[in-house]
Amino acid sequence: MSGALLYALTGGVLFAMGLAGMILQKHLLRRILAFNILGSGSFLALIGLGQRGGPPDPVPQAMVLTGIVVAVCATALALALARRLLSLTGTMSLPGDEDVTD
Amino acid sequence: MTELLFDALLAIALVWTALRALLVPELFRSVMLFIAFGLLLALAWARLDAPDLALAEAAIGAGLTGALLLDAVGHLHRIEDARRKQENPEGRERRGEPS
Amino acid sequence: MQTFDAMLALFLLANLLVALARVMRGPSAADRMLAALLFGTVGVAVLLLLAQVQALPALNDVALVFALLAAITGVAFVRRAWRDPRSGNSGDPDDAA
Amino acid sequence: MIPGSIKRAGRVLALGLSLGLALLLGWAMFDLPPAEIRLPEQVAARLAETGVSHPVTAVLLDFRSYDTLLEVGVLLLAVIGVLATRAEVRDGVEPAPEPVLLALARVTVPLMVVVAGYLLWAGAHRPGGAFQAGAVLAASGVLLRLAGRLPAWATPGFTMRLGLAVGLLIFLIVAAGVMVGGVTLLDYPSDLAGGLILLIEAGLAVSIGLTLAGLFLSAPAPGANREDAS
Amino acid sequence: MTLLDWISAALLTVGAVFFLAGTVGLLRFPDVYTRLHALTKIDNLGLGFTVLGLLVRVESAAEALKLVMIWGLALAAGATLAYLIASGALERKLATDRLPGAEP
Repeated sequence: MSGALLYALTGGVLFAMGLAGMILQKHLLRRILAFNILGSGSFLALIGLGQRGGPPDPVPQAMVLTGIVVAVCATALALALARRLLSLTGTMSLPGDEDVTD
Repeated sequence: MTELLFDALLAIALVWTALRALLVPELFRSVMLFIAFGLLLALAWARLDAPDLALAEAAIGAGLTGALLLDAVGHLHRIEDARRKQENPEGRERRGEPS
Repeated sequence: MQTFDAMLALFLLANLLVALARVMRGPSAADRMLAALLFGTVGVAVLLLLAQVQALPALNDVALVFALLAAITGVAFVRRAWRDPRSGNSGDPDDAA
Repeated sequence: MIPGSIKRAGRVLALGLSLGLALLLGWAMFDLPPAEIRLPEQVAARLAETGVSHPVTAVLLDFRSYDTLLEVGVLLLAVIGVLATRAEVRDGVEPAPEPVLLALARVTVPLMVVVAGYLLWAGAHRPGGAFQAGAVLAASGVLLRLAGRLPAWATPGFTMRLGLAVGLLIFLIVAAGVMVGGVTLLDYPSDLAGGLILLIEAGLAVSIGLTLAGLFLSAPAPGANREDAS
Repeated sequence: MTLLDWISAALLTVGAVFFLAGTVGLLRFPDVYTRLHALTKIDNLGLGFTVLGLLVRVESAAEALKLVMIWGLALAAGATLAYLIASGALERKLATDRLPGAEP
């Protein structure tokens, strides 16, 4: 098994973990963390699969580079929205889940 | 051989930090573990011959995501503290609450 | 020489992972932060060694960016996220040493 | 209200499905045949037409420049969203910065700008480029903010708005310009490609830096925070 | 292996030993203040030896400058953070009972 495939498999595991976290966590900040882990997992899978036994592939690298920057913007926007929700409703969870702040 | 061992250790560490970041009870610890996860991910990009990604991950993980998340955690802490003070003006201590 | 560098990099990575125990154990928020800062210094060394192992000089640039921005997380912690026990509840397990 | 037992069953189901997904992904990756199209070779074959010698930059700003154009739009939307959702608060006063912190900022911020410039220049022929340069620039903004040297961004002024948009504007002007010249959208003429890419990258680095910094700067300082009283 | 290779290997090994000492310190020292020493002094020394070990091998002046700059920046970051965290911990009265001069 080559190193690249190992990272791709890790990416798959991280993706599934992030997905489970996004479904199961109540706290919005934790959901944002789970979303980031999910994203990192898919990036790892893309790059790892592109690198199997060959020269480094620039196309997935460019795609993931844009992905990383978009992910940080999405994180910041999500944090701003969560903060707004907190100041309006006093809770850090979505309607339907039990209230949490900290 | 050594390099494969390095990859395996790094992969285990990535999964472990991510898992703990999702599972630990305290928010602050989970953010700390996530920051560690980001730095390990930069090492993974380096191993995957993708220095462009390692650069971006290092700059964004160390310079931005960490600051954003820590700021959000601090904001939550301050609100929590203000609320406790309101409920509990004499400042009686409540020990052992998870944060 | 490359095998030697790779072994050193592996050793330093193992060091990093052992330091993760401090993130888990705490006890105070500052202790957890210290372990995360360790990732900065040791990470730089690992990147410098990987640049030699993989013959990829661009990784030196990554190490430079790492070192340049290493302080920001710590400063953000001190200035924004470090709970002051005087303003809140002093019984918080995160801040009790 | 949903009863607890159903909730618990739902959680177990979600966990089980995620585990199944992980296994499925792993199995698919193990069995994946090697790709029939060799992208690295195709990129290498046409690298000379782009005017840059680093393949990742070539893909980002020439072969797939359409994606990058849209991505800059997404970044702009994100920062607009962040600015729009922030509550009506006065900026709090950052606690007075320690002199040591100011000294650190004084040493590292100029270096960050230099390193950003270096990464921007390096992008044409080795790893680096507008995204990395922008991220380093943004980090310098974050450090200055933490040292109490930058105000929060309640409403960015005209210069700031121009700075945020300049990357997208230059990109669009170049895109429209080459269309007027008779080629399809973003298909630069080969002899100009290198210069155009550098121009776009410089604009992008400024915009990305301001955008990413703005994401942090739009959060009010902890000091006198009216939001906190809710 | 040439003489330079040996020197480089020796310096890198010394650096790794310092890193090990720093990690052990971070795990074994009793409070924040002592752990700060492990992190910001010993580890920066380890990085210094690593940089020295690699400096022996560099081929261009620009690379050498980059390496030295990396160490300088790590030192500046370490010094600043050591001060900020130590003074913050004192302000928050973290484990001050073990400091010299404290009431028993």
